[in-house]
Amino acid sequence: MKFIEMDIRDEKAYELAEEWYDEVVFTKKLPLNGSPDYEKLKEEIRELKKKYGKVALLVITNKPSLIRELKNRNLRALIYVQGGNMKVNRFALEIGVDALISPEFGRKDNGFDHVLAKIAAKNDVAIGFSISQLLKANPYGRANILKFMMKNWQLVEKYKVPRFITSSAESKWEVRAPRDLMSLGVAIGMEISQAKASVGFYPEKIVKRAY
Amino acid sequence: MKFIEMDIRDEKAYELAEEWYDEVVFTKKLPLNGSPDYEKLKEEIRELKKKYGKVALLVITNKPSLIRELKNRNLRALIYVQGGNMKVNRFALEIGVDALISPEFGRKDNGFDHVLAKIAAKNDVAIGFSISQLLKANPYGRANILKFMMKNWQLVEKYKVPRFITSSAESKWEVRAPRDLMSLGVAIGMEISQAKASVGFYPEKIVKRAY
Amino acid sequence: MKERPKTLPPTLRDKHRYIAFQVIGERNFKKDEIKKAIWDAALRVLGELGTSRAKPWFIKFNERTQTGILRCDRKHVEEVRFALAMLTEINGSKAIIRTLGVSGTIKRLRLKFLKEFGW
Amino acid sequence: MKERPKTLPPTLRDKHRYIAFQVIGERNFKKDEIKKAIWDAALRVLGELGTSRAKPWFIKFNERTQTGILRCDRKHVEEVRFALAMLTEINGSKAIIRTLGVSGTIKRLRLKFLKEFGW
Repeated sequence: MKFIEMDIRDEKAYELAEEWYDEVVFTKKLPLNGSPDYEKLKEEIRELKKKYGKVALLVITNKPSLIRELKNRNLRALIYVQGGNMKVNRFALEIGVDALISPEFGRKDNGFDHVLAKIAAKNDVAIGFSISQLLKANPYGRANILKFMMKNWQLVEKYKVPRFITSSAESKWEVRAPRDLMSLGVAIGMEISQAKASVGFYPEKIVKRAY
Repeated sequence: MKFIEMDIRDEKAYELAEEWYDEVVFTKKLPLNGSPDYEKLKEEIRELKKKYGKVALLVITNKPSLIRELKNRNLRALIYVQGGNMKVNRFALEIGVDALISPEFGRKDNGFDHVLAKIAAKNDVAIGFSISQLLKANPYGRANILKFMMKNWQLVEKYKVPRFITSSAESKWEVRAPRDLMSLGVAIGMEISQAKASVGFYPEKIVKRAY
Repeated sequence: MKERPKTLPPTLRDKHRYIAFQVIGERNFKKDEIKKAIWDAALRVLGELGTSRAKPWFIKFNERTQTGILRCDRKHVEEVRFALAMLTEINGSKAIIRTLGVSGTIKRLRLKFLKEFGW
Repeated sequence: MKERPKTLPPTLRDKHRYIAFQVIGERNFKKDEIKKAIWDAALRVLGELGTSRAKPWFIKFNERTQTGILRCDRKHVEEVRFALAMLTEINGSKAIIRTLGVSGTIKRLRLKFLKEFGW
C-alpha cells in the first residue's frame, strides 16, 4: 500500500514530504471573495502540475456560490474546501468537491453533524483531519480541537464518510511522517487499521479518481 | 461502612478531616536517631489520645533497630514507619508494624518488590498510599511518583497486602475528602470498590486491632 | 445568527455526568478564577489529550456559597475528580476543591448535593 | 551501594517497547535537550497521569546522526508517538521528531531501523 500526503501547501514542505511519502499532493491556497481570473488560474495549475505532479486547490471563502462556480470549471485539479464556516461546510459537501478540510477549523464547535455526514457519504466527499492546526494551538486550544476532531471522527466512522489524515503543512516544520500522522488518528479514536487507511487506501482512491 | 482517614499530622488538618470522615487518626511524627525518652513519649501519647482519640506514631529513621525497640515498648498507639529507605522498608515489614507509609517516598524507584510484598502480607502490615507527596511535587516528579505508586499497587493487589489511601496531610490544605482520596486509588489502578475499601474496610480493620 | 451543528441523535450524543463541588480556600474566589483553575488542573494532570477525552466543562459557580457544578464525560469522572484533588491553589491562594457528588442531570445533582448550600 | 527493589517475576514486570526516532531540526541538538524535550512533550500532551501510565524513558541519543531510542509502556506506544508528533520545537529551535520504528528489544530495533544511520 502507498502512503499519500494529501495536503502540502509549501515548496520546502513538499520536498520533505516527498522523502517520506510515495505520493504528495501540492495544495495551492485560493482565497476567494469573487470570481478568480480563470485563464490565469488554469495557467498556474498547469505550471504547478509540471512542478509537483498532483495538485489541489484549497478554496478559502465565505461565499458558497463561488465553490460551485469553481467546481464547474473543470480545472483538472483536486478541489478542497477549507472548513470552518458552517454554510460553506454544507455547500462543499452538497456540490461534491473532493474534500472538506477540517470542518472544525477556527470554530468553537465541531462544525459538523449527522446531516452533513450523510451528505458527505452520499456525495463521496472526504473529510480531511489536519494536524497543523494542533501544532499552532496553545494547550487549551489543542484540547478543544482534539475534542472536536474526536466527535467528527465518530460521525465520519458512523456514516462511512471517506476520510484522510494530513499535515496540511504550510511550512517544512509542520510535515509529519505517515506513521506519525497515524498517531493523530489513533488519538482521536481510530483503530490502527483505520488510521492506516486514512493515509493510504482513502487518499489513493481520491487521487485515482482525479488523475 | 465508615470512612477513616489514617494519617493526619497537624491539628488544623485534623479539624477539617473530622468534618469529612467518621474517624481520623492523628499522627505524631517521630524522627529518631537514637532511643527516645520513653516516659516522655508515653506521657505525650496519653495527652494526644485525650485530645484526638486515635493516635499513631510515624517513625522516621534510618536505623532499623530503633523500629523494633519502639514496637516492643507497647506504646498503645498505632506504629507507622515512613517509607523511603529500602532497609527500613524491609525491616518495618519484617517486625510487623501497623503500616509502612509510602515505600517510594523520596526515591528514584518504587522502593518495594515482590519479596517485600510477601513479607507485608504474611505479617499483616498495611501499605499506605499518600496523596500529600503528589501535591508538593512538580509535574515531572508527580508523573514519577504516580508511576511508582501504580507499581506498588500492582504488588499490593497481587500479594493481597493490606492497604489504605490517606492524605498524610501536614497542613489543612493537604486534606482531601474520602471520595476524592478514592480517585487517587482509581488513578493508580484500583477498581472503585478497591479504592473504597482503602478508605473504609482496611482502615477499620487496622484501627480495630489497635483499639 | 451563526449556524451551528444540529443536535445529534441520542446514540451519537456525548454521555455526560455533572459533578457538584465545593471550594475551601484562604479566601473566596470569583467564578472566572474557578473556571480557569479547573481547566489548568485538567490540562496539567490529564494533558491535552486526556482533557479532550474527559471533556471537563464549567457549568456554574455560586460565589456566595463557593459551590458549583461542572460537567464531564461519563467515562472520565474519576479522572476529573483526581485532577481536582491534585489542585492546591487557585490564582495564587491556597484552596481545596472537594467533590460533593455526581449525577446524570443538573436537577438531580442540585437536589441531592447542593440543596444544603441553598441552591 | 544503596539497596534497590529486586527484579520482579516476569508477570509483574513492565512490558516495554523501544522506539527509534530521528530529529530533524534547524540545528543539531544535544542529548540533554532531547531528553528534556521528550519529557516536556509527554507531560504537555499526556499530562502527569498519562505520562505515568505511558512511562516514556529516554534511552540514548546519537548527536552525530541525530537519532535515538526511547522506551515506553507497550500499551501506550501510539500515545507517545502522538506526543512526539505534537512537538514543534526543542529548546527554542524548530524541530520535528520522526519515529522510525518500534520493537520489543533494543537489539532488533537497532538492526531494523537504526542500521542505516550507522548504529
